[in-house]
Amino acid sequence: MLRVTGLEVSYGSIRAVQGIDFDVREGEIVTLIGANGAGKTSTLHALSGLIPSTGSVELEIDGNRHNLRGIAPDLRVGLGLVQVPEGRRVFGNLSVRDNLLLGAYRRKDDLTKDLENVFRLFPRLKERLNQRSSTLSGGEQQMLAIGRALMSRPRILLLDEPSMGLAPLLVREIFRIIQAINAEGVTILLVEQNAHMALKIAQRAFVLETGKIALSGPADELARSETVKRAYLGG
Amino acid sequence: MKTSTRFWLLASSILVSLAVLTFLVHYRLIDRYLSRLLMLGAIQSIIALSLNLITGFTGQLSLGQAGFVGIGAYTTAIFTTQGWPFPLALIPSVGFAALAGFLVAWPSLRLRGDYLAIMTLGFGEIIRSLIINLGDLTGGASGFKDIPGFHADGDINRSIGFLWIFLSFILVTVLITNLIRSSHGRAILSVREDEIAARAMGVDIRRVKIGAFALSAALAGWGGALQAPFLNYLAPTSYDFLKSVDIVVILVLGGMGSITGTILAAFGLTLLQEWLRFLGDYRMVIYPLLMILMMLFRPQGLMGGREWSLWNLIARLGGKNREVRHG
Amino acid sequence: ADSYGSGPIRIGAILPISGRIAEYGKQTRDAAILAVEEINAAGGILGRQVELIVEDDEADPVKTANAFTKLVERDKISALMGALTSNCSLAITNLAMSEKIPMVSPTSTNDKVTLAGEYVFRACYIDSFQGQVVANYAVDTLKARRAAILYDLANDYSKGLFENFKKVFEARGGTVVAESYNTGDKDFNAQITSIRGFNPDVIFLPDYYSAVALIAEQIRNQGIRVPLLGADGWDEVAGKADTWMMPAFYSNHYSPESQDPDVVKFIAAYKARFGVEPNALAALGYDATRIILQAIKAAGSAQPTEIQKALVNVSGKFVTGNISFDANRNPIKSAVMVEIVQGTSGLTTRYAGTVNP
Amino acid sequence: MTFFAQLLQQIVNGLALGSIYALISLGYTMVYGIVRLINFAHGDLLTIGAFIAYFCLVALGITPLTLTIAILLAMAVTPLFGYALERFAYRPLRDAPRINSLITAIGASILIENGLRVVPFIGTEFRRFPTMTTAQWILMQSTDEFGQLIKVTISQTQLLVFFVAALLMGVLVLIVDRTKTGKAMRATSFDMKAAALMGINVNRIVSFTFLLGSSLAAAAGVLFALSYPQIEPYMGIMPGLKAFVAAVLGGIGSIPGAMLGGLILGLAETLTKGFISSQLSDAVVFLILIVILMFRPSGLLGKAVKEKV
Amino acid sequence: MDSVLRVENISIQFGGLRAVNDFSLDLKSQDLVGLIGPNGAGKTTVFNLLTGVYEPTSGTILYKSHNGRLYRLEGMPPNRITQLGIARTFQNIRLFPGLTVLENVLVSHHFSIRYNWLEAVLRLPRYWREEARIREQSLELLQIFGLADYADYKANQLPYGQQRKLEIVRALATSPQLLLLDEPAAGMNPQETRQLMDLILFIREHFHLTLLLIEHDMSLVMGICQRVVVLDYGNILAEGPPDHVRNNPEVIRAYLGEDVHA
Ligand SMILES: Nc1ncnc2c1ncn2[C@@H]1O[C@H](COP(=O)(O)OP(=O)(O)OP(=O)(O)O)[C@@H](O)[C@H]1O
Ligand SMILES: Nc1ncnc2c1ncn2[C@@H]1O[C@H](COP(=O)(O)OP(=O)(O)OP(=O)(O)O)[C@@H](O)[C@H]1O
Ligand SMILES: [Mg+2]
Ligand SMILES: [Mg+2]
Repeated sequence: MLRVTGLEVSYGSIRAVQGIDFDVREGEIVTLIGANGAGKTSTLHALSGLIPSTGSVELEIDGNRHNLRGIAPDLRVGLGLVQVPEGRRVFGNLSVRDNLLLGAYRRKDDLTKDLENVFRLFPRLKERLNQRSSTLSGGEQQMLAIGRALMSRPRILLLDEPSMGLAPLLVREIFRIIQAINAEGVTILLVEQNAHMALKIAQRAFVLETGKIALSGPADELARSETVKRAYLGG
Repeated sequence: MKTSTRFWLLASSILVSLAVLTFLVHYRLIDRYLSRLLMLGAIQSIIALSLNLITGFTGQLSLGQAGFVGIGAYTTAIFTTQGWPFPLALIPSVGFAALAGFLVAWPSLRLRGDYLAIMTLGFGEIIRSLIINLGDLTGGASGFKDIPGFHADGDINRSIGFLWIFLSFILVTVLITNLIRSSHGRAILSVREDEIAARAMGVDIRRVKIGAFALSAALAGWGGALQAPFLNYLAPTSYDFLKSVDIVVILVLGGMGSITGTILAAFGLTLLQEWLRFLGDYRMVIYPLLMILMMLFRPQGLMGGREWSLWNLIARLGGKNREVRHG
Repeated sequence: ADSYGSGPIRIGAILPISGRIAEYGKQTRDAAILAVEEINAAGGILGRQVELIVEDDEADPVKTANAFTKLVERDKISALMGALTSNCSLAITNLAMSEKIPMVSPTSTNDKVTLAGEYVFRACYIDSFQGQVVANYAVDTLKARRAAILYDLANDYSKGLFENFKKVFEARGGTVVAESYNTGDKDFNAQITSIRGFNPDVIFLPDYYSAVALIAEQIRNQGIRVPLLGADGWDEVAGKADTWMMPAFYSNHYSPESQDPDVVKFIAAYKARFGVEPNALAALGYDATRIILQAIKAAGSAQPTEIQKALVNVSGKFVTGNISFDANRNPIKSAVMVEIVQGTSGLTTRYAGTVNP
Repeated sequence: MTFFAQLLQQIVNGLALGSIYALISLGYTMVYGIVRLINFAHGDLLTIGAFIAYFCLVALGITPLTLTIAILLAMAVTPLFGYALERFAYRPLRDAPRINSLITAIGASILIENGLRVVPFIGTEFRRFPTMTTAQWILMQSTDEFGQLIKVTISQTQLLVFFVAALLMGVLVLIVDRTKTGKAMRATSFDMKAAALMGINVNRIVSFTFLLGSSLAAAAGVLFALSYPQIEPYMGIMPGLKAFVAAVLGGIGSIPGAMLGGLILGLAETLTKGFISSQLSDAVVFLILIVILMFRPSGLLGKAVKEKV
Repeated sequence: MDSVLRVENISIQFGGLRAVNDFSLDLKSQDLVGLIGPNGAGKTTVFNLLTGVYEPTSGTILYKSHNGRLYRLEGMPPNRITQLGIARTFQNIRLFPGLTVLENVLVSHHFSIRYNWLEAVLRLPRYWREEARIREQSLELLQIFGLADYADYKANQLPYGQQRKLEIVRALATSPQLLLLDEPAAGMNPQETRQLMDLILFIREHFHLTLLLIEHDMSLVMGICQRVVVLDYGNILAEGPPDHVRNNPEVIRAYLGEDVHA
């Protein structure tokens, strides 16, 4: 569904991503793990078109191939490629409802079913519908960020550290929800520090080290690999 | 080399260049038109450096800097007209300006960003309004005339003015450079970067801000004080909002937080405006165009927060540790 | 070897060619160009051509002083025509004294300008004279007892006229109320409302025509119909106003309707050269330049100090009247009062009398 | 004139002046609210709007109908300049420090002012803006003890300005608070990158903001010219500055705040001139501003956003 | 008072929200206490109250400084509190982004610097002595955290995890007696978290620190804290040794969830 070849990202002289290749197949959960500063966020930003990059990114939706070079971020959303950014970044000056509606900004059809779907996944949001989103707790903001992304009916969802800063209870809740979303047919590319959990729910995984892919393979295999255990799972 | 050797080397090389320049000016090897522009550039540098302290380093946008300059200029004008020699008049000039800076700092402590900018703008306008309305003291709208020159007996001996102005310029530059490269300077920078974190690291941001405002105003007042005997005549229009904007423009074109950049831009713009004068009405079309193009193609200003390489050399000579910024 | 002895005689002009009042500067400059061209066409003076070097001061005193230094140091001028505004002139009067370069300001009316010393002259009459002319006209001809004044406190021209009008009007037993505003203000309703409460017989508006047109309209809009009075800054106001302006009177340097042959000739030449009617500023610029030229001729030298000596004795008939200098180097000359009247196409002015000093 | 009548008249004057400030600061504050840019050139867009209407009215003659056409034309054409400004001067600087955009804005402002002065058919000379002889409505009338007639009046133009300002404020609030584009505008103002991730075309939203803001500036320009019928390339400077002050007073970014700030500024200025001192009116006005900011550091209606640590 | 810090019944109200309610806490010298609880429970707010960012609506905060003097901290400005020996890190990193890593640390020495601005401008001997001293101390700290090689980098050029460490270094440079860490392990992977745990234990020994830390990573909290306080809706839900808290049904319900592995 998503094929990335030779992707490179630089900030001035810093080469954050140094030519990586990977792919994500339809219906999968694929996780991208790696240490701080390995270039995970940079990769996702490049996929969304938020930062300039070189290399090729191809998106295949319903048998149609799209080369994403030069396509603006908002149009990528239109194609079904949606990101839940690191640090939630909800629109703090808007209510929960408005945040959700903005998620569906490009859509012109009826939204009631999508809203219901979001509320089914996150009943808490329904209770807070008119609250200014800056006053939500961290976990609620994370739910809102995911819910907002779902409103655009993504075909492939990029999640950047969705469990960061969340209470253990919520962490498990979030991973459960990711699986539920995936079960409904949304392909998932998950960036996580919580490698335990990520490897548990993913089918395949890539390990990023200083801008390069160091390891890749089925998630359960990687979870058993000694190198991964030592470097990322803490022994 | 020992630190002290380096220091003396630096100090003496600056003094020698100053002496050579003064010699050239005195014997008119640099003609009076050029020397006048150099003096104007030096005064502008002092004023722009004062703004750099509060805006570039402390991060508080001031749109009223011309007001402080005006205080310094008029105070010197008043006192020297009363017979005080210039160096003595400098004291109340800098003092009053500092006091005004202190007064602005107080209400400004609670304000941020654009609100602060508008507050300083308001203060500048109040000062200008006072200058116009203090009729007999300031000459009001028709300006303050017949201000004694640098030389007591009225002899327009330009090298004395030149010496005063360039000595002041060097002093102010050294003052700001040394201040910024000290713990006090880092405290100032930390306020610019993040006030909450600065407080959490034990920095008394109220003191830092008030101090920076007062010092910035004092230096602006110093620049103004030099204008009075140099120009011999002061008009209130030289201290209005547009003049404050001019100073901001110098700062940004030079590169916020860069001392050499500020100086370069101050001299550069002074000369440029003079050279562009023949363009008449088109000058005011070309000048802003240059300004915009500069921002578009070199948004970080001439120096972009860095210092000129020779300056690094000097800094290395002058201080035993390198504080060369990366970036 | 002196730099004044050979080649063309260089005269400097410092005028606002750009900035807020560029219009004034350009008209004055054009008139000076005309005067120089005329004399060069007639073979120059002392057998030498005259070169006019114009510098733009942007109406900024600091730039004026820069320009002056450049003209003296680099161009070695013999005399200066300028500056235009009093602020700019005041910025260079002491320089003119120390450099010993004679300057003739065409239009700086502030009394203080020529006090700097023997090198500073002007072609226009001064604020105190003009304030007196208008005040006397108000008392004598309009029989006014109560006068309101609305002036620009940030403009020394306006302030000077206000003070002198007030002094004379009160000395002659009248009552005065004054309100002020700042340069560039557009809304005067607050002040006019206050003035309305005072019930004046006349309102004196000492400012340039652009402000005057705005103020006058707001005065009339508040239903005040008393005569409006002004000074030479009103020149050209007729073209910018409508019948509501009337009744209105102002003092001026000359009246374009004058049948004096010098005036007629000047107007024709200026129109032929620049395609527009000259205004009072142009007339003064022309006169200031010709005063300098006459002095050079009389001095028989392009030496600034010689020219200064000759300037003191200049006397003759110019476009803006007979001019000779008093002890303070201010011209002794008459003012005209004009009235704004309805003409064939829009408003025009009518000669309403001459006032002699 | 009795003191009371005088006071009433000054209040009317103040509100009339204030509604002009309000009108101008609406566009100012909206652009600021969305893009966080003090658009110094706003006052100059006002000038452009006034000139467009001027040429239109000179060609057509002034009647209520042509005046409406002129306003609409100015509101339609001026945004092109606003768009160009955004597209070529501000957009490339979006990621640069804010002071850079500020300098560019100042540059753009100087450029427009002086650019217009060298355009042959505009030039430096001021022109009289066509006006209609509008009726004065008498609000109050009586005679004082000396038999003098006392009138408190308001002109049609003054009323027109007031209502247009109120109307535009309403429309603006509706657009920003109620429409989807309005929501996108607010989202963009909060976090541009996140807005792009929602599929919002950020460039289009910012452009729209500028189009709307310039359109408002144009409307304000025409009404300003109608009230003070004299136009020249520098005419926008002072009202621009005052409107900026008004916007800050009301809480910059707040649309009702701009309205309130404008009215307060107009009243303060007029009452100071009328009753305290016209010499010190600027000083007094700025003193009021400073005092208000000391007690309400984010302006009267601005939200005091306390940073959560 | 033999405690370093004694918090008695502090509360704070934001509009209608009582973010912290009747919170009490007692810290003895060199305690290492964890503060946990659901998102929005009020943990960070407690830090903000202790460090003077907010003033409590009611309650008292007593603190004993190095020299044994007692202070009441309510309403004291943050910089004073830091000077008395309480330092903190921020949940959302708040470094001085445009300053170098070294400069970030040097700022923390500002309040203890022994030269005035005039001496700095004139570069008198005391300036040189003091600068050398604080530079040396700062580099030493950076060394401990493996950041010495980055000393000349701008702070915002560091990767996230390093920035978190720099936050700790910067706080340590104020020579605190009590250190408050707000989610130090956020954004770190399990391996990095383990290293961080060792570091925390090391600095506690080395600098004789009393530590209070907020963390959602249970491996860290349960691994190194002697005592854990659980907050929920601004109230203390439970308090005690890790094992005790971990098995508290209330805590499981509100915070940990079932099947916790840590
Ligand atoms: N705006 C930027 N300017 C300069 N360098 C940057 C910028 N953003 C990221 N970097 C650098 O690029 C590298 C990769 O950063 P990135 O944010 O992609 O890492 P990450 O894998 O997401 O890390 P983390 O787990 O900490 O989120 C890091 O070295 C970082 O310092
Ligand atoms: N300045 C403030 N204004 C209004 N509400 C605030 C403010 N600061 C905190 N709150 C609210 O107080 C509550 C507690 O917030 P706090 O940041 O202390 O939570 P926390 O326990 O640290 O949560 P997390 O684990 O998500 O960081 C939250 O509901 C928050 O929205
Ligand atoms: Mg990341
Ligand atoms: Mg927290």
